Amino acid sequence: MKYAIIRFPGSNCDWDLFYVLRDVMAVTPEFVDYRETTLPDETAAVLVPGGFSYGDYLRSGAIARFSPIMAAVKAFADAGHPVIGICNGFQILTEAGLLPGALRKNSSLDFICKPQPLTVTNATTLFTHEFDAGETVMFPIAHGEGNYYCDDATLAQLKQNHQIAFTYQNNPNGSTADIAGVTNERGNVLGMMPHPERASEAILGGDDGQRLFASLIASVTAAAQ
Amino acid sequence: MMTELSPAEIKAQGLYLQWGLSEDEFQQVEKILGRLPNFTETGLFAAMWSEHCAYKNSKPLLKQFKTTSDRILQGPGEGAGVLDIGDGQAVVFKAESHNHPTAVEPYQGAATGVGGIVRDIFSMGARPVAMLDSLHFGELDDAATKYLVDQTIAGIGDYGNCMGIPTVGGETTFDAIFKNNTIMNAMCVGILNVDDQQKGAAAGDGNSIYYVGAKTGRDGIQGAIFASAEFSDEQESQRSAVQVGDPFAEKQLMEACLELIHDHADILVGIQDMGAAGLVSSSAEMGAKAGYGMQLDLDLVPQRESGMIPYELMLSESQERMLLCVKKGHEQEVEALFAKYESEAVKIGHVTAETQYQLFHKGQQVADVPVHALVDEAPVYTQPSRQPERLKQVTEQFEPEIENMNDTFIELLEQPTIASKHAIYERYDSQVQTNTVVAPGADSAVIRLRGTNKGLAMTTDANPRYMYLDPYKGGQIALSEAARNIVASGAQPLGITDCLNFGSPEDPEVYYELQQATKGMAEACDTFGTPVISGNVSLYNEFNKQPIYPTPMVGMVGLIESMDRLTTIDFKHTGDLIYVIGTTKDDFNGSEIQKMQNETVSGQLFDFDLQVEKQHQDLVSDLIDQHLVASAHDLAEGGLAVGLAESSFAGDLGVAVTVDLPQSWLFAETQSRFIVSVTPDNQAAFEALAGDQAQLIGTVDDDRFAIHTNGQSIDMSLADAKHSWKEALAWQLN
Amino acid sequence: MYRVKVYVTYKESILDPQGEAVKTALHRLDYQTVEKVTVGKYFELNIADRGQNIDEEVDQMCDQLLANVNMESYRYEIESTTTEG
Amino acid sequence: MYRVKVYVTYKESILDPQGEAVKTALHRLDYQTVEKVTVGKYFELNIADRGQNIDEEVDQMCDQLLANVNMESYRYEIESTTTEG
Ligand SMILES: Nc1ncnc2c1ncn2[C@@H]1O[C@H](COP(=O)(O)OP(=O)(O)O)[C@@H](O)[C@H]1O
Ligand SMILES: [Mg+2]
Repeated sequence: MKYAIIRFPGSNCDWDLFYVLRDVMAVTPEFVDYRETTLPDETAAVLVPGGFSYGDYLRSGAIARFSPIMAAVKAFADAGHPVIGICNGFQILTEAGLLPGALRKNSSLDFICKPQPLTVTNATTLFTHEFDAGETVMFPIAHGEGNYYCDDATLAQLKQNHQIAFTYQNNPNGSTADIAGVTNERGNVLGMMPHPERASEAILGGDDGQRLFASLIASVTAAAQ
Repeated sequence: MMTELSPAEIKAQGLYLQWGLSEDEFQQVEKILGRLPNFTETGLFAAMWSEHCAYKNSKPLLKQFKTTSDRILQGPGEGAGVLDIGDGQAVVFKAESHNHPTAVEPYQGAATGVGGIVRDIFSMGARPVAMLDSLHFGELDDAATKYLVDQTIAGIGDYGNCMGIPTVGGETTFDAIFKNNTIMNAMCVGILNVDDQQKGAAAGDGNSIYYVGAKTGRDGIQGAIFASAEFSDEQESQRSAVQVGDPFAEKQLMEACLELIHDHADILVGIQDMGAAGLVSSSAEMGAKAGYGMQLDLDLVPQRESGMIPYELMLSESQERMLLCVKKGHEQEVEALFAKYESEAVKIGHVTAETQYQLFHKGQQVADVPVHALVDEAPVYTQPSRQPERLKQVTEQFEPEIENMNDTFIELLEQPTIASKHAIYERYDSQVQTNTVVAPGADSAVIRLRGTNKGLAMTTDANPRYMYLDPYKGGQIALSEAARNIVASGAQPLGITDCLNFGSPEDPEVYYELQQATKGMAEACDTFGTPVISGNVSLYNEFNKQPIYPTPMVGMVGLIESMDRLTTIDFKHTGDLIYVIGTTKDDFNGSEIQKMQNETVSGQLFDFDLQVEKQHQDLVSDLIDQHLVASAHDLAEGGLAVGLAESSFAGDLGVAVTVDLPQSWLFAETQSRFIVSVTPDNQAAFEALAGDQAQLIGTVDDDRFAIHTNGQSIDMSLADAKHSWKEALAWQLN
Repeated sequence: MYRVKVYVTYKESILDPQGEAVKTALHRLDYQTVEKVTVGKYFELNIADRGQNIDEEVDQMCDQLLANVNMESYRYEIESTTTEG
Repeated sequence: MYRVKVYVTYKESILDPQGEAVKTALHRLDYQTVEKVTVGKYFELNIADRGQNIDEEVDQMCDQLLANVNMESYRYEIESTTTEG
């Protein structure tokens, strides 16, 4: 089983994810170039890393979503397989329509990098079942455009379908309903602004992030059996 | 559009003077060539012989610096210096100033400063792993300065964040003297596999010269010359076009260059970034270093604007460009590789055996000069020097006026130079690459070396106020403070880079400051065994003839041999014993409290003894070796009270301390001091090792912050003190 | 050739933090008369005339790329110049 | 009241990385007809009519805040509406 990490021009958390998957979680990550049109055989999950694809020059994620590989990612998601987008990955997935809503500039208009206490709002998803519902976890954020927006009708739906996976305890960026991470309706696509891969080793200040990857790995392992 | 004067017109009208070449220098060029230089050639010499490129005023001073150690793989002279750190790896670092561009256009000036230093690092074959920035601004009392600070921070952040290089540290101070002369120094640290190390050299008759990266526009023409001139009110308007940074293009360029270096070493002869004086300095330096000449066809240079003349093409400082020398016959390999990264690679010329530097444009030869004349034959000056009057006066020590200790303490914590800088560093991605073990907010930042049990500690330090009162001792102190920060984190100092930010060297008093500062720094380098492996000189930091305080910035990197030596500043447990290492005296001249109460610093700087400094650092290092300290923090601005507070705030624990000192001495800035905390279990072993160099002053407490003296006490809730310190800067920036 | 100007702004209902920040800054500079500020993006495009349906083409570009219709609205002006594209 | 529209773009010789990025993206989406893209800022302001010299006022705002005259140029349109400010 392989964990496909999609690399766009300007991705810069690609290696961070790679190292966590390989060295901490002991699974097999593989980089996939944005120009590819297919995912590697035996892809069990797709991870879209953080960074500044195409410099985020228009809107974050707006240009990357047209990359050749995105059709394969969409098909993979449509087939019910797990896809996670972190930070710029989240922005790309919303721009691509794989997740509801959009990400605006932070309400302070500044880039913000600091650890954030989050509440695990839904601990039953493919990505979060190793957490306890309502639990507090610490993940760092590092973004300038992480201010989640969706309209009222969408928000009502998100709530009703339990699509809100994580919320901020001290909303740092103005996100609607304190949303830090959401899933699609089916629950197999997760996007989140905070960085679990930066919170997966004690030496870096915390390892809450490991359980997100552990959840994902357990989910795909179970699905394979 | 520029019109090209004829050689005779240039001479008659003295155009070279406007471009910064003196009468004598112009005559020297004439002698070298045996004829009058043409328009393009005059421009080449003006740029290459500017202070910024040729160090013509600072070379004799830089000679004082130690540049050897058994770790040195590359000293000054290349894009950046290189030090061996074992296991086949080396650390590469350099700092660069972008003061003038930042003063003019803070966002782009700061951003392109970051971009430039990053290119220096990857041009050596290293992957950049950390950035630091040293910033000195005017007082935060007007909207213009607040805007400048905001935009500078935004520029640094946006560039580094996009590149995926964590900004892990730096320093920020505020003083009226910097109002019209912002100091923006950026330092980049990279890691290199020793086998990948590169040189900026273009050797081998017929080998290809490649231009890679962004297109050339008219931006920053005369940037190097401009950096070597002073600012004044009248000049406000005559400023060359601002350079805009494109961090995305640079990220692609970096990945392409690193892949070339890593996977195609056999075909790459040399690589250098196009920094100050753009194409001319990179190409001429690469040729001269290798002892070869070159021919360049300027029509082939990728151009963003139409109608550019050779002078403009050669002197443009457009960003995100590099120059490569590639073995003949491997052109396609290089072009294919850059195409993969959507970055341009164009062959613009070739290396020649004769050491002439020859440029062609529209079928005409537009320059033909000996390459060594451009690069190695700039005149070197030792300027007249005179001790400034202020340094001769014998004055008394300043004595702070204190009515209420709690109030004075809070006021000090709220000084922007002392207050928490989180409002600044939280705008930088400090964690990308997932190696940041100690993030901004401590003494040194620490990153781990993945795959080993080692780490690198790094810091930047400058103290313009001490420098102003005594450039010689100030120079020693700047280095000592950097080393103190490194040692407190559990590392051994490896070496330094520096930026010498000064006024005009043609002012004898400024030249004196330069001499004294570099002498002090050089002596301290010897004491700490830290060679200077790279650096940068930024002179002419003046506004209306008022020079800035002398501001040499020291960027130091240290090696943590084993991560179990890692030591942090935060108090760990209630009940731990607090010791201060070193003695405290009534040292107030140049201090933060003098500045706070008098709005400026004055008097003679306090005493400083390098040997004592070294002893105390060695002691702390030994204590860390023996695992006898739970935390360590050096004392700097604001003295003992502020140092204790910083360790308290970091650990969210208070203190109960009693010192047998006059109350005001809590704010004295006597050097060579540390505060350490020690668990009671280790008390006997600690005291046996430390002897009388350390005094027990109290214990770590829960939520009270109390320091008792011979006079009044500081006594308040930890939360109140922390709140003042934490929010003061954010509040003043708004 | 066509010269096209595209204006992209947040939809009415969406708080525009940039606009608020600019308004505050203008007030601080003592332009007290300023009552509301919206900040948007402004694109100028030169598009060759190849006989395409230019309105449709620009509309599609906006929908697909220049604006995020979840939160932004756009409008454009097309001007045909004499120079042939 | 006045409704003011301000357009800020980079000066001719200044690099516009955003414009380049958008152009490349449009080409990739097969809008090969696009020859040049500039990305700028667009402001809409509501300004109360207090009998001030509105042209001068807007000009100053642009100079001081809305544009960075070191590298940007601006233009604006002022429209006077009936509603009293
Ligand atoms: N401009 C800046 N960029 C990044 N970090 C900064 C900056 N200014 C200050 N810091 C961080 O804030 C902390 C305190 O800085 P400083 O007071 O200069 O420390 P010290 O006195 O120990 O050298 C350090 O961790 C430093 O790295
Ligand atoms: Mg310190």
